Amino acid sequence: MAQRAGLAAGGKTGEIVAKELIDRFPEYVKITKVTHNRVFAMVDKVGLLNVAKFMKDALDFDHITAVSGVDWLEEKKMWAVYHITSYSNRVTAEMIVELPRDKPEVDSVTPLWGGANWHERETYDMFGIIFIGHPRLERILTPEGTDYFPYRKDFVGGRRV
Amino acid sequence: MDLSLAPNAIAMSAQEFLAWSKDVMDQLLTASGAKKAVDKITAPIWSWALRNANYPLHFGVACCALEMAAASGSRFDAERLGMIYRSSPRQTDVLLINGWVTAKLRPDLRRLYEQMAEPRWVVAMGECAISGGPWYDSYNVVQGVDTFIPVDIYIPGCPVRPEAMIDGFMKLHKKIHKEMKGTFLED
Amino acid sequence: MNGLFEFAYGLSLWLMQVVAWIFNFIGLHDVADWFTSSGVVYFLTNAVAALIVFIVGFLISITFIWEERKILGRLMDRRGTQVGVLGLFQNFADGLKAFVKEIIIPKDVDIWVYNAAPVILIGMSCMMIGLIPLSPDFALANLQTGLLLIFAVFSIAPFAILIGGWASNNKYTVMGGMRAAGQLIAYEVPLLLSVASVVVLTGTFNLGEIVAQQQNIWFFIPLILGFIVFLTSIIAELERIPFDLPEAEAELVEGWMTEYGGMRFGLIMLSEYVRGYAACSVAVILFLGGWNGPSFIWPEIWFILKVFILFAIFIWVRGALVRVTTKQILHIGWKVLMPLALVNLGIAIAIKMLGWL
Amino acid sequence: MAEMWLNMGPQHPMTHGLWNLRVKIDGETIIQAEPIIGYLHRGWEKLAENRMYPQIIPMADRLCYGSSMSWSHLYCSTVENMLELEVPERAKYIRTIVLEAQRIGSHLMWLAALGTDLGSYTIFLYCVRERELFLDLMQNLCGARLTYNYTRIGGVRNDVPANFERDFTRVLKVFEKRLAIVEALCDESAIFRMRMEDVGKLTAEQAKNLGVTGPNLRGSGVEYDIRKDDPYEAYSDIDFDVCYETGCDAFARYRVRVDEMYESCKIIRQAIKKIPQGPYRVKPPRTAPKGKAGWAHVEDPRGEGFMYVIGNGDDHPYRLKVRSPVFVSVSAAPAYLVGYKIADVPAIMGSIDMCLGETDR
Repeated sequence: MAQRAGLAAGGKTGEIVAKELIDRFPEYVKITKVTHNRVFAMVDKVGLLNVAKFMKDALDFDHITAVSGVDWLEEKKMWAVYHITSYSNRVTAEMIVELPRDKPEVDSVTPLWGGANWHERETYDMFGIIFIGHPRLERILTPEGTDYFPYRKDFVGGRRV
Repeated sequence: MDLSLAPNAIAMSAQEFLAWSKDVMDQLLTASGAKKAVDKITAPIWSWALRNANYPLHFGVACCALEMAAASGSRFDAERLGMIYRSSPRQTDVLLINGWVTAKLRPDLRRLYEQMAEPRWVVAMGECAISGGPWYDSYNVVQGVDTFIPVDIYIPGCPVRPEAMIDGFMKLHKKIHKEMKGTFLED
Repeated sequence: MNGLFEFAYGLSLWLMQVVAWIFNFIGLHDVADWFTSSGVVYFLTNAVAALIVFIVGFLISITFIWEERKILGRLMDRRGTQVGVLGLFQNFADGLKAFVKEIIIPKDVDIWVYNAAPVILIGMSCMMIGLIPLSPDFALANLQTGLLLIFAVFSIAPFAILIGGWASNNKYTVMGGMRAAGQLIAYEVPLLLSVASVVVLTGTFNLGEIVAQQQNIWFFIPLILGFIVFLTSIIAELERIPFDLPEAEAELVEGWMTEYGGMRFGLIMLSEYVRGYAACSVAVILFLGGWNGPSFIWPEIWFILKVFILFAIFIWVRGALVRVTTKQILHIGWKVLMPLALVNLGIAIAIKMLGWL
Repeated sequence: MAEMWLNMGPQHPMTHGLWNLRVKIDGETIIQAEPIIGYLHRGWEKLAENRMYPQIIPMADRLCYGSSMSWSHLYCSTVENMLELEVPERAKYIRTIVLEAQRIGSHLMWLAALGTDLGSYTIFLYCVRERELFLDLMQNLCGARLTYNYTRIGGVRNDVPANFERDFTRVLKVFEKRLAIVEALCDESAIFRMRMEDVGKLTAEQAKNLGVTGPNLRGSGVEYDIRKDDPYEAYSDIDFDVCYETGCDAFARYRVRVDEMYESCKIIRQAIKKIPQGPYRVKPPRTAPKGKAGWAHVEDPRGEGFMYVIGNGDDHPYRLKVRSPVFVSVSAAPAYLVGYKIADVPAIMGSIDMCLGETDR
């Protein structure tokens, strides 16, 4: 396939991706660590959608691996963590978006990557993070009528059923 | 024996008459001991048939479902014992629960159990079905299927090996042999 | 009167004479005379003959189930059922178990139609047993239109499946029933065309005469195309893999019989194999020379042997192939089988006109 | 026939595992599909937060019971990435061998399930029989048939048993012959091809956008394999091809998986030859630093497996996220199904390779 040939010709490595991101969005993106095929970045909540769009269209990041939530109870914040892979460049980027814990809301990236659909639904189900613009933000794993967000740190586990 | 209604038989509706006559026949048979005798004679036949035609429900839940599949493979060949998997609960005798049961699944499983025709048996296969197993502190896992369905045979193991599963079915056969239900399905 | 009826007549006469002797002994001479009157003996003769044919057909069908389990097991590198001697008793265990199972009638079913479907199926199957001669000596009736009647009875089954599926109040069963009807359209025409080629060759619908004309050459040699078409369509008729769409397990749970349990289910299963026996018998009669064979054993044995071998081929097909879909069976039926059947019919007409046979 | 909703599941022969496929059908044509999952959800990630690091390995085994080795390996390599722990060379090779053996076992189970879906019990039994060969090897290695609990943080639990090399070589020799028979049973059957070809079409663009990974992605013509493109363990030292098909249909996905089985045999043969001497395990630290994160992604038999772990300063993880490949494949079910017939559902969903334990977690 043509795609593998493209890699051999030398696509964008992690360093180039990081540089282009910083150049384009100096106010939103903060790169924490870069290797030749890994990029670690903190992205501001406001600019997430623009950054994601840029990454998809200009940097060929065509696959979203996962959307995860992290609940920092003591720091009173939440993380939405995006892992995005580029098939043509073989680079995986980690983008961390920090959200306030009392109002965790962030733009949905489902319109960009259809694969994020269920990941975001699951994160909503487990953490209560609301993804604005998601086509169908409903409970997915827990049974109907669940009134708690089980993966939040203030939810005490143990037997319930 | 209640024959007091007999003179009014003409005044009864057809259905009342049928119910009444069935009642009287029942009482007659029980009192004369005929029922018991028929039970005694036929019980071994039915028991043999029930033992050797145990159709489990084709229902894979989790890990043990793979071992269920392996048990019907050529090395273990559970069909030797007359275990033929059917997909419709109406046609099966054994509900084989081979995995953890969550809050979402519980009503469906209960319904499957109720759709099965008597005589039916439930086999809890693996730790999860017996007691919740490795998910003992989960908020969504039912801690043992015997909390909502009567279980006949427990097969421990995590996951259960095919040999153990076949052994569990042999134990079920023993249990059916002991029950010895007669034609009228009485003891 | 053929051998079967002679035997039945002898048996009933002997039976009635015993009864008559008892009544004579206690002095009721009128009753004894009535029992030995020709009407009673004639009636009993028919009943005994029918019973014998039914029992033989039933036993063959039951053995079919055993044969299927064992051969299928061997194809899959395992032993199959082991209940009783060589697994022969598995069918009896299945059948007896069906007696003790609770009778469940699901909510909101059309009870009359729901109960009628298995009865129609099993009744039709028993009728088919009666129509099949195992040899000239072992036949209930020697009908001039036997072949037509058999195929008429055969095509009742999809009707029973349709109404049974519809009455069960379940989406899967309705779809199963609809598929049975759709399948009927696909295979019935090539099936009857392939049968027609044999009728053209022999000029008769009488099963006995068709077999008699195969003394020298079995019809599957000149009509090999017809034989293939016939086998393919008859597998569709029996709803066996690869054409078991009405009960396609993977998509329709158990297909049209999803809601049937207990004895009804047992009857349905039995009727399936009885129809299998009938189908194999018709194939043997039409193409494989019926009961013709070297005369060192009885012709009935030859017939049964051929039937079992043919059914083994059906089992082999089942072991090797996967299921087709509705679209594909229509495709196969109209675009492959139909032209083949027509070509075969042409060959049959040519052979008849040129007088080669 | 009017349009109606049909529930296929949770108890349905098509669902290997436990899920519910709601399809809206017009006659027999699917016009809308909606998968419902969560019947096996047990809060795996929450439970992992209450366990010590080594205690999570057997739990990871039970994520996907069809390929438990690859999940426990994924967990271990995630924690190793977080701790920045270097695994000994010998352990890397042993892991490569068992992972590939697990891949073959998992693909065989998939082919078996596909066989029953299409109505052929023979394919099922042949595949289950051949799978026993690999289960025996694994049992020889670590004592268990299904959930191995074999990989450890920093290596593997025990060294390979005696005659390991001989047994593997013999099994592979037998297996390749037998796989050719099963392959012939499928490939040379016109009906099998009729069922599988031109159904469940998913173009490369769709597949990329929907996040479908693994053999399903490669069946859509995208040549991407983490083993090759982001190598872990000993894969970078081994010569193998990435199998892909451009058919984009169910048959292409079937071909990819069968080719991968042959390819795995090749990898195992090479790895066995190259396996170095030395220690098979290093001792990891008991605790992880607070707030330190690490992640790993591997080529699971079903697609891209991914885990993300954050340390808590003690011997429990603060957060452990699992990305399951099947979770995404199930979410793409409408794209696979809409426009095809009800009778194509088993062929399409069977070609995706479901495992609901990792989907619901």
